Amino acid sequence: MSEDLLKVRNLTKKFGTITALNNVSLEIKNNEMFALLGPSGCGKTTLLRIIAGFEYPDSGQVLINDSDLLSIPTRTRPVNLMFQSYALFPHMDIFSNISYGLTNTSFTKEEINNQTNEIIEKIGLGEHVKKKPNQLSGGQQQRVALARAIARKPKILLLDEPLSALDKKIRQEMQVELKRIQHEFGITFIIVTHDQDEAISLANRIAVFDKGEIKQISTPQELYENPTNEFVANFIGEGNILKATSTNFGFEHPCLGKVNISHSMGAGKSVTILIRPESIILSPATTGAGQITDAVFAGAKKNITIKLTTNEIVRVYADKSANLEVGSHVNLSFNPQDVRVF
Amino acid sequence: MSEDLLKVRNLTKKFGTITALNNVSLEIKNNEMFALLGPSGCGKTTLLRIIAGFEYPDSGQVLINDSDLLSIPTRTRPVNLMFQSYALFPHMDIFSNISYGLTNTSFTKEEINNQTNEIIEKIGLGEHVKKKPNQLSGGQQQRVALARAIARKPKILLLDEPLSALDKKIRQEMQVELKRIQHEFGITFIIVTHDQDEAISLANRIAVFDKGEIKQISTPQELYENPTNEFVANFIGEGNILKATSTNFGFEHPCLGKVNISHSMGAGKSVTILIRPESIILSPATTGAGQITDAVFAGAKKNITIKLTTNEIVRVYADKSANLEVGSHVNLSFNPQDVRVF
Amino acid sequence: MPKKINLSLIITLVVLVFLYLPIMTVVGLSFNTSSNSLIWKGFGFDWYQNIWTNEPIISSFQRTIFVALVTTFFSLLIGTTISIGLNKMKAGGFLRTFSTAPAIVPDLVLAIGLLTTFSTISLSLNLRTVIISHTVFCTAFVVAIVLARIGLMDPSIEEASTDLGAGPFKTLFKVTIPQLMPALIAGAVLSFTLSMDEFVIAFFTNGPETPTLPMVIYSMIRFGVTPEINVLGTLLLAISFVGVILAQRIGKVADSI
Amino acid sequence: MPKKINLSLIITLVVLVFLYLPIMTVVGLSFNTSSNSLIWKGFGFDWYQNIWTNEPIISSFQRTIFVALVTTFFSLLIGTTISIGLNKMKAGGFLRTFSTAPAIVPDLVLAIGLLTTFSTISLSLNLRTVIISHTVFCTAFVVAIVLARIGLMDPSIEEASTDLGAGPFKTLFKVTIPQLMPALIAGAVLSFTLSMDEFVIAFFTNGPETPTLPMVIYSMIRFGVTPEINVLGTLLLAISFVGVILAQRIGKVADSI
Repeated sequence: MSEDLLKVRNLTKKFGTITALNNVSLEIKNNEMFALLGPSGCGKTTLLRIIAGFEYPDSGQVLINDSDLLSIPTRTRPVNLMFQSYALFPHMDIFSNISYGLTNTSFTKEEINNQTNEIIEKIGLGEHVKKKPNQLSGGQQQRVALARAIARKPKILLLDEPLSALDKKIRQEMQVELKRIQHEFGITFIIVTHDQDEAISLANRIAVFDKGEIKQISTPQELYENPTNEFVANFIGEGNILKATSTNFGFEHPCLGKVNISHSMGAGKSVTILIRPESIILSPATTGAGQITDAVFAGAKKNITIKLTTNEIVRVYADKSANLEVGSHVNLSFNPQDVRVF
Repeated sequence: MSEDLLKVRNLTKKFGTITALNNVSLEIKNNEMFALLGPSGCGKTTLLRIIAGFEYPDSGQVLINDSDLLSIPTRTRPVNLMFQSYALFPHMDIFSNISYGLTNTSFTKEEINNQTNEIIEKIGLGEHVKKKPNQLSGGQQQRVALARAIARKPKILLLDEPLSALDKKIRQEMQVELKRIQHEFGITFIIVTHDQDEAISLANRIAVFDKGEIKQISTPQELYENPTNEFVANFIGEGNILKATSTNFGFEHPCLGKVNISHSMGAGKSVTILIRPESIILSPATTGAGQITDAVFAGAKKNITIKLTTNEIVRVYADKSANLEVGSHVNLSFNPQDVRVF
Repeated sequence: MPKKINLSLIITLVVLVFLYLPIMTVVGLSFNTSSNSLIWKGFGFDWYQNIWTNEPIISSFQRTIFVALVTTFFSLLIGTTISIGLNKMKAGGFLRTFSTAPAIVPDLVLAIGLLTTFSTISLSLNLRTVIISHTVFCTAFVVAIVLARIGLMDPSIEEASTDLGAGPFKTLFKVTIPQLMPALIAGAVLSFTLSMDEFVIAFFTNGPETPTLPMVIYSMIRFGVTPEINVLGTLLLAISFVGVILAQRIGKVADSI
Repeated sequence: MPKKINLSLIITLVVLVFLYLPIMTVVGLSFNTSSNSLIWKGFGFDWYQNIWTNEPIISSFQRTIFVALVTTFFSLLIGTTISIGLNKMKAGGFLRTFSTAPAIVPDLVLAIGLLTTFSTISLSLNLRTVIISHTVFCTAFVVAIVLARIGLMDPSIEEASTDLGAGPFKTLFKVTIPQLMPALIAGAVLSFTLSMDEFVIAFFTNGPETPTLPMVIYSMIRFGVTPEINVLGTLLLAISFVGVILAQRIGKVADSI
């Protein structure tokens, strides 16, 4: 038995002429917090629904502990789903919602009650057991959805956009809470989200999807620092994407000059470069590489927008005390190590 | 004539038993970008609608260039509104939408056409004049709404949540664009928003509203650095709000010790202190003031969540290379100058 | 800025009076104590009391209630089954339109069709044929109401039930039907009142020995509008309004649970 | 995971056939060349041709179209006015319910009320009284449709018109009415078909010299279902369906403009 809990192999799924998943493969380890991240329509939700059992792929395999998951009926898969809308049963009270999954097992009534009460205790819903879902706040409803989904002790909990409906303060609270519960119950979490902040703040590893394909699988930090393609560079964090020409030792850009980096893509090709806003240092100049078009106070820093002479827009995070006024000309410098070229 | 374009004096408006505005006064200068910021239901929209002429106050005055604005009928006020929903006329093409306001004047057809074309040119909508609103993207629709609202050359343009419906990339573009247009047309902008980022990135000055009252009027930087009350401290930027006891020279907190600051509120009182996440320095300790409960990668920095021994939650921005693991104990230090006490 | 006189309010009120005049006339005259319904003599419940001693009216009333109850039962059962079935089909747009279309078929055409069908299969006309006819008629309305409600239902709720291990029957009875309760109540009340008030179809598909209340009223009116007719009209009206208001209230309560 | 046999689809189809049987019978038999409508002789348009030479039918058909057109005009005018008026009133919940309520009043009750009202004010019964009656009946439907559409309209759009200097009439004709166009078309089509098909109210409020088509069909059916009746039923059905489909299409096109 390998250390991978779930293996997805060459999964393809089409809806009519639309290819939702195109030959997707990935492995998820036991006890991981794994995120499927991508814009809407990228296929991440289709993969989630295939794992949950609501869709069936056209080809490919899904293995759980090296045995076939797809042949297990939806009802009995060792997988549960926390829906984006929570999908609580509005006519049942909180206790009945949470115990619902257990009533579909061979447990006795007493066992069901004990297990339900234990989960209610652990998730901190004790005072709400007799209420109906619409009497609870959004954050509380999410706790109920979470409790209901883990009540059957699944091997994998699927979470569909778990933080998207919550406001900022409760988001931060739930983020810590989800990690605590994952740790306490020892369940592998697969999170589907379109929001990079949600993925980065929750997951150990992230698979970035685009148009039914995986663009990169890695840790949040690695995706930010070493994206392997322009899509990931653009999607994760804020980045300046510029058009340049490759040289034998790096690249050349009209406003940034010749830059030597550790590897070359061969001379004379058109390349894309990525520089993060915090990697750029600005210096005033009488006629510089660009002109400041906007400078916005942002707490500990200033967000500077620069229009290069190539008409490209560059965003830079500067120190809040920096004397950078709208309209002034600046030159840009950076450490070549902080640049990525595709 | 004073330098203030608009003066609001002791404005009060009630809807049934709800007080939407309670004795509100403020002055807005010529050519300012002024934001009315506050949570929903704080009265900011009521003030906007009173200035536009869709509501009438119970008491108080609104003066424009020192003459009474409230006695001017809605139709002829030198004020126009850019609606949150854009409120474009769906059955008219873009040209007719933009020229609509001018057809309600004594201009000739030729003058109307010339002025409309000039605005279409300046706002960059040339290629869309024959299209219907629903054939345009969200960003383009907003440009049409903006063009339509400034076509009558109002003295004040009211903008209701101007960036809220746009996605992140177009937001940044429109933010620069709004500033350019305000500058080019020389119109005073009053922006209503519930989003502090929107207010901070657009406005020169911000009035922070809560429950029908103004809590503070100042520049974004001043609101962030020197909030005068807990509401503003909490609403603007991310901040740690802790409960402490005042001493003769400052305050005392169970986890932070005695801190001396420049002014005292008298000994033994219960006070609220504010420390921004970037002002705190963490140092590892065997048994510290708190324990790290979450550490999230966030590009150039790490967002650390700490649970103090008082059970208070503190958020800290640490360097991304800092060796701060979840579960480890830390002590907190900071420069007393960076603390605000209420 | 003084308030304008609200012209649109006045126009609206005048027009509403015009719309309600005929209905108010029926209700008002039902309390006339005169035996000539067009001459006002005084306010009283005389004719309401007289109605209870009129055997043909009372027995036709009982028949009408019986037909309405049985019709409601079958319409609800059939209509709900179709709605749930249609909802399961993804490409059901065409069938959806067709299952609610009988609601817009002219009564007269439906009546002719039913009469011809019954003649063809030699079914004798009596309350049984009225019940079949009313069920055809009311089912389309039940489908329209229940389908609209199913459309508002979060489809994840049924999926959640399956995800949590419930089989299709448990999901249907424990999750889907409780969700549809407001629509089922509204559909039942509508079927009941439609059947109660229905005249044209009943007239075509009923035998002469078992007239329903609208048929009795119709035969009475050939001799002019009598006070009994105003009383019966008011009663039918009251039942319809009470039904509709009840359906809305129960719907709201069921929604808020 | 093999696909299950779709039981719900089969049930739904069977029930739909049951619902449509009477309608299909009318349409099918209208193409029967036999003079006994219950015995199938062959497919043909014989009876459709015969209808055109039947003077009483043709003139009643013309009367019906005339009544429907005039009714549509007045219902739309009055219904739209009420709807816009009600929308302007903030606390119009009670009046709103009342302006659409006549749509749920039983036809028979409305018919009795109208007849009594006309008798009271000594208005002689002819096409004029039918038009008044149908207008009362159809206005409630127009209000229901137009009010629903106004509810979906962004109220900021009218405010934007005022903000940009337009007066109330310019706002009404340049902004509000174009917005309501899909509802106005739907209301017009519904009024027209309701008036066309309506039998009970016309029967009570019309004079004997000017019968409408449903009245002629009704008087013919006393002698049994004849082939002409099937033809007329099919035509009424066709007009209703074409109207409803037309309204939906135009509504969608108007929406997408």
